[in-house]
This record gives sequence, structure tokens and C-alpha cells, in this order.
Amino acid sequence: MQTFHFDPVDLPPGIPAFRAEIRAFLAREMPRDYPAEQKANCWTVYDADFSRRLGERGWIGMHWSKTYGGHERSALERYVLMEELLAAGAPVGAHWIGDRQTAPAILRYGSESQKQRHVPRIARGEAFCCIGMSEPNAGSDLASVRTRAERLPDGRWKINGQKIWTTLAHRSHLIIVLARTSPADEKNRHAGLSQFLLEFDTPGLRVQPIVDLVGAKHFNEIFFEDCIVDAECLLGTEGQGWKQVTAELSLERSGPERYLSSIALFFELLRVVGPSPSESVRQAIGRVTAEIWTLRQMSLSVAGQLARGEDPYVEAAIVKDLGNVFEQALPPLVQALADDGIHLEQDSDFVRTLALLLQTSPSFSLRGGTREILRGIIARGLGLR
Amino acid sequence: MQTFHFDPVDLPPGIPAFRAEIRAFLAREMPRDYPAEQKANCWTVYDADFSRRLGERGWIGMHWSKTYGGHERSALERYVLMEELLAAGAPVGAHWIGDRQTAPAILRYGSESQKQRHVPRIARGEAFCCIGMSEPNAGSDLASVRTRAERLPDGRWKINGQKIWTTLAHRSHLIIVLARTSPADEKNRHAGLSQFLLEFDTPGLRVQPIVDLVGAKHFNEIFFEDCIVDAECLLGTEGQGWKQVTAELSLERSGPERYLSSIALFFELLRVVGPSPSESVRQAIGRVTAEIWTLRQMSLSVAGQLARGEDPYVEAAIVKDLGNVFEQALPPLVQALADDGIHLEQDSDFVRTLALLLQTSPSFSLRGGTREILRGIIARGLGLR
Amino acid sequence: MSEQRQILADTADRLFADAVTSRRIEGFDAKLWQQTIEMGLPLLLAPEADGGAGGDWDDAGAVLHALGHHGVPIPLAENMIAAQLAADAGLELPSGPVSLATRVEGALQQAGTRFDGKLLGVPWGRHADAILAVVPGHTVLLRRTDATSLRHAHNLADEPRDDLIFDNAPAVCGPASDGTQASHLLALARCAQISGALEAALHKSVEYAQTRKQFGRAIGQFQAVQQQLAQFGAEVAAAMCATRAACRAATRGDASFQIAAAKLRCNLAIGFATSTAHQVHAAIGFTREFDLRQSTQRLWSWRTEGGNDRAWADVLGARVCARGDQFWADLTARDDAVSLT
Amino acid sequence: MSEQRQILADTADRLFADAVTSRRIEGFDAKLWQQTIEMGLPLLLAPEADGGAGGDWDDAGAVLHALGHHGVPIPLAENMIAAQLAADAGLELPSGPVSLATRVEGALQQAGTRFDGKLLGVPWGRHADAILAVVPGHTVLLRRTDATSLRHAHNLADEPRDDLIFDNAPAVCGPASDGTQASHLLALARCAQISGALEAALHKSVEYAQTRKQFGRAIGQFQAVQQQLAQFGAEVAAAMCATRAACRAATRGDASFQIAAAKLRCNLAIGFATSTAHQVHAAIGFTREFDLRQSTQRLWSWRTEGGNDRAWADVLGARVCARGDQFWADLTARDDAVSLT
Repeated sequence: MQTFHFDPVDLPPGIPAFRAEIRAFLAREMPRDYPAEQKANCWTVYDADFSRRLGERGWIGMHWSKTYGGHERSALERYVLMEELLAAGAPVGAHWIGDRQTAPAILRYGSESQKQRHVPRIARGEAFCCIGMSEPNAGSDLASVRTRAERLPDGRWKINGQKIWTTLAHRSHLIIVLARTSPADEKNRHAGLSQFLLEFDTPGLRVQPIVDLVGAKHFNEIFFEDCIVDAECLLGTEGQGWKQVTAELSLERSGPERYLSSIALFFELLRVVGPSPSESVRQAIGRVTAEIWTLRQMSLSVAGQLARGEDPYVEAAIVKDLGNVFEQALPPLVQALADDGIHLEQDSDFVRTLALLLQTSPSFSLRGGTREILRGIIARGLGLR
Repeated sequence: MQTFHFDPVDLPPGIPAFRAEIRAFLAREMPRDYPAEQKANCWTVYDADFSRRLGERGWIGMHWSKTYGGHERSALERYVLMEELLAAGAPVGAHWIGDRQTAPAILRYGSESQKQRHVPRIARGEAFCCIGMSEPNAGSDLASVRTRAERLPDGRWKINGQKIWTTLAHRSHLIIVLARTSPADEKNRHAGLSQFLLEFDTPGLRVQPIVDLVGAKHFNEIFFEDCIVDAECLLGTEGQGWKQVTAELSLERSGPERYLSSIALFFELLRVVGPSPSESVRQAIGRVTAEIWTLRQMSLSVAGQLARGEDPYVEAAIVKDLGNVFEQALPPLVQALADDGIHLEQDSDFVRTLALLLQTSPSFSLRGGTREILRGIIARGLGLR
Repeated sequence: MSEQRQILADTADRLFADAVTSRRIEGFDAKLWQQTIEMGLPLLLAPEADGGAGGDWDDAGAVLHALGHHGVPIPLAENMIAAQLAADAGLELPSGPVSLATRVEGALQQAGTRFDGKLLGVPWGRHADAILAVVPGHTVLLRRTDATSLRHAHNLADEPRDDLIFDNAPAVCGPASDGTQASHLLALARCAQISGALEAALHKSVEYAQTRKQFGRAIGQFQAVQQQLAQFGAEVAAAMCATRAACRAATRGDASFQIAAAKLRCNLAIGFATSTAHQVHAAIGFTREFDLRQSTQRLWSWRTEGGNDRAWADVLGARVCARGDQFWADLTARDDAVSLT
Repeated sequence: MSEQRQILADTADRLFADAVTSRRIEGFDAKLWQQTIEMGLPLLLAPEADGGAGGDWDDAGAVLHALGHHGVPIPLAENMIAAQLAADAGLELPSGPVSLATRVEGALQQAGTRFDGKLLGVPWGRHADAILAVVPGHTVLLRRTDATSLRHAHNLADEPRDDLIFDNAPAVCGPASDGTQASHLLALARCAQISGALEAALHKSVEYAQTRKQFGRAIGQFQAVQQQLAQFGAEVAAAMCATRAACRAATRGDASFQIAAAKLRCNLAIGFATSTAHQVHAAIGFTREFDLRQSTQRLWSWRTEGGNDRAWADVLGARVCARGDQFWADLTARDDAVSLT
């Protein structure tokens, strides 16, 4: 009878102490003179030292098996760590993808040697990872991948092609590449794809940074030119790449980053307007607060279900869709509210953060599936497809 | 190069005097004790006397040929009359459809005898008209019409079927019925439809009112049971019904009713909040004002183009789409704004108007084509289909 | 949801569903009311020691969700709250239907034994045996039959919202520590009812989109309709989740922040949801909309009842602005507090 | 549009289009500036008697629409307004680029021959020979080289928005009857530029949707994308129409109401338009977005420049509320007035 499942979560007893521990760590270890607008984009801010210090505390790979360098903490503890890092705007860009996607994928699909070789390094904050899914002119249609991997007579693979959209690739050590291993089939467009786990020093792999909309180099093009890799670089099963990637994307859907990735702007707004702003500003802040509180409850609830081993697939898509809408609506809303006296050319934390997010937020909906795809999942959950 | 055409209109010199004449007429002739919420729905308020008095002044069929009882005034004068009637919330329901759709359709497609017989009576405010397009389970998909008209050996037609959605049918004299005159063809779903012009006293035609969402009887079901009509009741060309209807719907798209049909709510809001409301109310009123002013400029511009004999098809669809969005957004906006002290159970003009529109506005987008259809027209105008 | 609460919710759901399908009535459903008494629902929130069922707001939320889903015409939400507040104030729990007045103009007289004034917009006032009202510092119980005048009024959904005038009427009163609690609990109850009604409107719209054919296929197969219904679903999910979290908070203690946020979020959902529901239904004529309006007319009414958007946005905004950079600490502390108890 | 104005618009459009395609530069385009002088554009709004082109705001709007469409880096809008205001104040029209300061902190000294104070956020301040500013009661012309200090700053689109400080600098001044006119005209100019940039963003998005393939077909063939672009188009149309109507009003006389409404409407369009444009482009990586951002970064900047949403909503709301039931009479009288002249 019930349409969606959003049972409230009771956080386990250890959480307040753990949260205090994280906050004390951040108070001590956050870089000084850290520009406010970077906080609003902190999951792309690369700070290898900071990531290593997190690794030292056991705060990367928190819930992975100890066998592979993990720490077997609870999923909710990991959730709390992530929300605290994001709310503080900590520079988590170096290890973010590895912790969130790459290592989980290796643990799920990788061979024993892949697990032993890579996962502990990721957990220590020593190996950083990036994603090699999108291609020029492919966008979110992963089935149209044209990078090819060809099996050589000796069992090795030869990869040719080009990837794009790979966050921080130029400072990464590992990449999972989605490539076509058998010809495209118009009837089953998702067949014939496989994943490969590569190190960046592989000959024939070349990275070229792209300067993005706001002048930073978070994105890259990666070229594979007769890049030959060992048979054991195949991740998981040949031809099952699509299925594996889909599972990865769904891992991407459930976290606090869904509504917190640019929360620094709201914090800046609160700082700028002070304790008793005018009525219309106050009410706008009230509405944003209701939305943030609700999104956190939804996101927590999904985390709680995941921690219990359930798979709230549709609920996770809902949180992501609403989170996207929220994050995309906030910058223009703030701009429309900001006092006449606040001009964008002013050199203030608030203005720089606003300027950055006005420009970057329209593409937030790309993270982990476009709006249409997410709503397609929800529609299917409602029985419409 | 230019995407859309919205040249400003210079209203002709006679307009201020004409507008003053209309306002004087309304001050004199508007019914006393006319409930405010009816003003917000005035195009469905039936007042045969009022319509007849308008007819006497020559304010029905203003720009039709004098040959058929029209008055050959300019299209812009007609525009000004319509916007004044709507802004005043005058009870125009009795003659509205005849003036706006039925007579123009007869003048365009009808035989000489149909024109002579019906149009002058419509212009005098003596014959009222309604629409017989939609059917139960057909909605805005007119091609799925199931009412059938069968040609008898003597040339007459036998009509069987059922229509719905026919505003004020139970008090009308004429109806244009869309019926299937040859079997449905899946390849060309719009072929084989024809229009018939019927009087309501035709045997075999039966009207049954439906009580609608707010308890009023604006809508009806009309049953045709072996309803036999003369050959000359066919309107226009057999099999061309779809084309004729489409042209009719586009006539429906360009008027001031596109944003003014429920403007009474905004006037009530201004009255209730007084000259110096709080900041958030003031700003909301500012935003609504910008929207109303812009919609009027757009609507006037389309009227000016029509008056010059141009066919701003896409522009008219844009005005209608934006007008719909505006009219549907206003009631919830006002409800969210209304002071805590304003409760819906209060017996005030404002509250009754708000209550009515909260309930009726969600179906406004039906008038003359759903949102998806309108946006399809705009997309085609952009070269997308 | 705990198993026990699920059983309670399912039982209530069946009861209300039967009531709706067997008799479509406007006004007060006396027979159904009797059945809820047998289930212990009106006194659900009163302690067992006082003759109540000793339930909490998680329970109440589940029952009121079902009530809102089926749009059943009984003052169950009001009676639940009145029973809780009466127990808090040490007043004896009245039996018959008890309603709740949150808009009170008037004062106690003669050492709290008499009341002079007006109770405005009392839900099902005409059907209530007693009405519980809060005046500064006191919780007051009044008998309907002691009212000098009773003016019938209704909300958009035709639910009675009556005005009662009392002139030196006998009153029973006890201490009320928190004058805003009645309004907060009413808002919370409306959240639960709104969640249920939103869910019902969603179900009706999806079902309609699956069966209704246009341009040769079910309208639910058009991408534009699917995307709209998906957004509708997301709004319903947000309202439901916010409501359940606020109920949980009310079970634990002070829930004023969560209730404000939940009511505001529910109100925001109503706008998109009702407009989409009617648009999806639009093509049908009015027969099926009759059924839909059982949900949407209530939603429009309940958006104002228990505090409209502007009112709660103001409360919430003022509270947050006053605390400035404590926003995140406050937000997390509210849920962490649960793990400390 | 009159034939003559159409020729003006087309000529400007070609000029700016060539400038953009031949050299993609940041900052001031001196060569193009020279070409606009040859066409008489910077002095378009000054009377012929004063050496201007004697154009009106209908003409200016058409030219500035093209300017905004192509995102050309020259202070043409500011120079046009400065020339109009200088002529109104009986000041001699300066030649070189003249910019406009609407944020002025300071005052005239010594019978209007000296100025002390700051001009903030002056568009292309560093490239201007002179700057026109309005202080209470006066229109003032200052030479850039007389500034004691010039601080470089930029808006989001990297257009210069500099701060200049003057310390007892020589000034030329004339009477200004209306202290708000400079702000209003700047808002109107930004409206025209916004319309053009919105149109450019729309064209780029439609073109992209027509060519970009995903899931086996052009994304412009998906109904959801079509509907989004249609809404985008409607917003662009609204901004364009509002701007043209406000320009017409400025040509006729007092346009303060129409400019407030047009700037607010343009600002509202920017939100939906830029977000849709980037979403449609989203799948591409950044290469093509580079081109799109030439439009969208300007749009975000211009939303704040010349008055943000809140500021104009406040002005317009206060004005309308004060007149209460005269709303409709006022609204119609503004356009009817045209037919009386």
C-alpha cells in the first residue's frame, strides 16, 4: 500500500562522540586561508596531504573489510563522516572518487589480486582514482561508448579511444575505463561493454586537462592510443560492463553530497544577512531551511535502509532528483535576494561563492545520471514504465 | 534571424474614448450584488439580458461584416472591449462562445444560408452557442472522436454519440458537433471527421448537466440518439472537420482571456492587503505585476499582428502557454501569501474568490489545447519537430 | 515501521477504506466514530493511566496518514490532540467527540471556572461534545451545549469549521506550560493527513494515467507525463518523509523546529501535487475528478489550516537567522540527541 | 519594426557578429569601437543638433539587442545613455568612450567645478575617457585621467566594472531634474542586452539539441527536451516583448513603470533560461559550453546590474499597492496615452 519507504533513522549511540571527534579533527587539520568558494565545491578540491591524514585516521574505506585495509565501521558512521566533511567544505577531492566509487567497485567485481593490490592503497589515501565512463559526444548515454578494447592473441588487451569528464584525472593513479569489447548491437545496445582497471602510468595512456567554465582544471580528456594492458586488468566479467556501471551509478545516488555539495553558499548567506534580516529574506531562508532539513531526513533514511542491507533504489533516485533541483535552485534564488548593495564584482567570500555556483550549478544534474533518467527511474517505481 | 515577433502596438486614436464608453456602460449595466467570485469566472456566467444589451450596442460580432449583422469595427477595438469586459468581470458567459468561436467558424466555413440564418441572431445576443468537440474518454485527443454521422439515402445525416465539456449547453441554442463521417484510419487519424451545425431543439438531441467540482452546472453531457438532421447542417466540407477545428482552436489562442480570465483574484488581493503591505507581500505583488504587464504587452502585440492580417501562430501559442502558467500559479501563490488571519471559511469576497480558483485553475490549461500540445507548437516553431 | 505500528496503520487503513467505499457521506460519520472508539483511536495519545491507549506520535502519524488518505469525515486528529493536552493539564478526559480550538478570542473568568469569548473555525464544532482550547497559561475544556451561539462554516472540502461563542459559560481548566503546543500539534496532525491525501492523489493520478488512452496510447506512456508524475511522486515522498521525521521528533520531545519545517515542506508539496494531479486528470471531464477532489480539496484546505507557507517560513527563518553559524550544529544535534537517550 | 530601424538592427548585428567571429577577445575591442563611431552608434540617443544621431530608444533597443546577442566587449550601452543625459543637461558631448556611473558616493564642490568621491563598478571604467555620473540635482562629467585611483574589477563575464576615486577633481556639471533616470536607463539597456543574450543562448541550445545524438537519436527529438526548450523559448519571448514595450515607452516619455516591469521580467526569465541552456548542453563536456557561457555569464551578471529581482519587485509592488483599485485603469492608460499623442 505504501508508495515510498522513508522510515526515520535512529542514529546509533556512538554518533555524537564520533561527530565531535570529526569536528575537532577538522578544526585542527583544515587548511588555513582556504577560500570560501572552494568549500562550495570541495569534492573537487585536491589536497593529497589532507586525504592522507584522513586515511591515517581510518576515515577512508571506513566500512570496507579489514582484509583490504578497510576499518569495518558502520555505514551510518561513514554517512556522518561524509556529511561533516561536506558541511565543513573540507578538501576531499583527491580521495573522493576512490572512496565512493572505485574501491567499492573493485571490492564488488575485482579479482583477489586487484583487491589486494589497489584497495589498501586507496584506503591509506595514497592512490587516487577517477572515472573513465563518458566520452566526447556520448554524455550520459553510456551505451554509445566508442572506446574499444581488443583482445590480443596473448590474452592482453589493446585499448583505443578517448574519455572525457574525468574529474582530476591529471592527479590520479587509477582509472576504471568502460570500453567496448564486442561490436555494437542495435538490439541490445548495452551488450558487449567491459570495465578495465588501469594505472595511470600505463604506456599509451595520455591525459590532457580542459579548462572549464570557471577557469579551473577539474576535467580532462584521456586518450588511449594502442594502450596495451595485461589480461588481469579486466574488472569483473567481460561483457558485463553495463551492469557493473549501473550498479556503480546507483552507489553514487544515496549520499549526503546530494544536497550538501554546495551548502557553503547557504552558510555564507546566513553570515551576510545577519540575525534579523528583512521579512522577505527571512522567509526565503525559512523555506530553504525546510528543504534542507527534509533532504537530510530523506538522505539519512536511505542511508539507514542501506545500512540494514535493503535496496531503496527508487527512494535514492528521489533524493538525488530533489537534491539536484535544490542545489540548482539555490544560487539564482540567492542572487535574486541578495541586497542591491551586494554586487558581484565585490571581493567577498559570499560573492565569490555565489559567482562560482551560478556558473557551475546548472551542470550539477549530470552527476550520476541526468534529470530525465532519474525521473524515469521514479516513474518506473510508480508503475508507469 | 529574429526568433519571435512581438512588435509593440500603437493603439489607434479612438481607443481612449471607446474605453471610456465601455466603462460607463459597465458602471451602468453591470448587475448589482454580483458575487466577487463570479467575476473571477465571468466567461462562464450566463446573463442573457446582459448579453442582449451588449448586442444592442453592437458589441457582439464587432468586426464581422455588416451583411451578417456585424459592425465592421477594428480587431483592436474588439480586443479592448474584451479586455474591459474581463477586467470588470462582466457576465459574458451567454454569448462568449458564439462571439469568439461559433460565428467566426460559420462565417469562415458556413454556407450562405447558414450565415444568414444564424450569424445575425448571434450578433444580436439572441442565439447562444456551445462547443461539441470533446467526448468522454477522448479529452484533448480530438482524433479519437467516436460520435458518428451517417449519411442517409435522402442526403440527411443520422448522428449518434455523446459529447461532454460543453459549457452552458443547457442554455444554448446552437452547437457545432464534430463527428466521424467515415471510418477511423489508423494511418491518418485526422481524416474522416466533419462538423455539423445543429439547433438545440433538434429531435434526438438531449442535454444532461453535470455538477462540477465547485457545485455549479457549467458543464454538460449531450447525447445524440438517432438524431436526424438536414444535409445543410454540415458545416464546411465533409471530411475536413479536423482542419476546421484546428483553425478554430487557434482562434481561441490569441485573446486577453489568456491571462485575464481570473484577474479578479489579484484585484481582490490588492484590496485586502491595502496600500502598504509587508515587504514579502509587496514584492510578490511586484512580481505578479511584471508578469501581468508583460502578458498584456504580448497579447496586445499578437492582436496587433492579427489586425494587420498576419498569422503569429507560434507567438499566440506562447501567450497562451505563459498565460496558463500564470493563471494556474496565481491562486496557490495568493494562498501561500494570505495572512494567517485569512481563513478560507471566512465569508469574504477575497476568500470565496480564492477558494473558487484554487479548485478550478488546475484545469484552465485545457482551454484550447493542453500544455503539452502548446509546447509542441512552440518547439516546432523553434525547428525542433 | 515497527510491526505493532504497522498493524495499527493497516487496521486503521482498512477501517477508513471500508467507511469510504460503503457510504460516501458529507459531514460527520457517527458510525465510523463509534468504531474508532472501539479501537481506542480518539484517546490514542493519552496515557494508559488516564484511560488512553498510551500511544505516541509515531502511532498517531500512521493513523492520521490513513485518515488523510481516505478523506474520512471525523474529528479524529482533533480528538487525539485534545486528549493529549487534557492529560498533560491533568483534566479528566471527556468521552464524546472532543474538538480543538486554536483560534481563541476570550479569557477565563471567576478563577478559571467560567469562559467568555469566541472559538473560531473549530473543526466539526457542531458535532463535538466538548472543545479543548488554550488561553494564556491554561488549557480549558468547554461543552458545546454551553455555547450561546454556533455559526456553521466549512473549509473547501466541506469539512465543518464552526464558530462558537461563549458567554460566561462553565469551564474546566488546568495549567498549560506551552501556549504554542496546540498549534504545533494541529500542524503536525495536518502534516500526516496531508501526506495521506497526497499519496491518494498520486495513486489516483498514476492509475488514471495507466488506463486513460490518448493519441493511441495510455497517457502514462508519454515521456512528458511520466516526468511530471515522477516529480509529483518526489514531492509526495518529501512530504511523507518530513512528516514521519516530525512525528518521530514529537515522540521524543520538543519538536517545534521539525513541525515548522515539515508543515512548510508539506505545504510546498501541495502546490505542485494538486496542480499535476488535476492536469493529468484534466482530459476526463468531471466524473473521475469527483474522486480526485476528495483528496485535493482537503489538501488546499489543510495548506492553510495549521499555518500557511508564509507563517511557518517566517517562524523558521527567524529561528535560523538568530542562530547564524550554528545552523549545521543545531541541525545535526536534533537527530544526534536521539542517540544520546 | 520600421524598415529604417530594421536596417539599423541588421547592420549592427552584422558588425557585432563579424567582431565576434574574427577575434575572440576579452576586454575592450578598440577597433570595433571605432567602427561603431563611424556608424554613429555611441551618440545614437543624442539630438542631431548636438552632433548626435537623433535616434530614440526603439533604435537603441534594437542595437543593444544585437550587442547582447553577440556579447561584444564595448561600453556602447553606457555611452549611449551618457550621451543622452549629457545632452539633457546641456553638457557638451565628450568624444572618446564615455561610461556611466550609477553607484556614486560623493559630492560636488566649489560651485560644481570639483568632485570628491567614488564611482563604483563603472563599466569599462579603465577604458573610458570620461564618466557621466548623477549626484542629487546634477549631471556630472569627469575625466578618467583625473581619478586619483582606479581599481580593476570584473563581473562574472569578465567585463570590466571598475572603481574610481576622485579627490577634488575637475568636473563639468549641468542640471539633472530626475535623479533616478540614469538607473532606469541603465536597467533598460541591460534589458535589451539580456533579450539578445537570451536569444543567443536559445539559438545555441536549439542548434545543439538538433545535432547532438543520444540513445540513438537527436536529443531534440525527445519530448521532455522539446518541452523544456519550448518553455525556454516562451521565457525568451516574454523578455523580448517586455523589453521592446519598455523601449517604446521610453521613446514616448516617462517609462519608469515599464522599465521596472521589464527588468524584473527579464531577470525572472534568466533563471529558467540559463539553467535549461546548460542542462541541454550538459552532456557535451565543456568545449561547446565555452560558447554558451559567452551568453550565460553575461546573463547572470546583468541580472544583478541595473537592479536585481528583489529591488524592482519592491519598487513595482510599492507603486501598485499605493494605487490599489486603480491598477487596471493605470495599466491601460499607459498604452492608451500613445493613441492620444
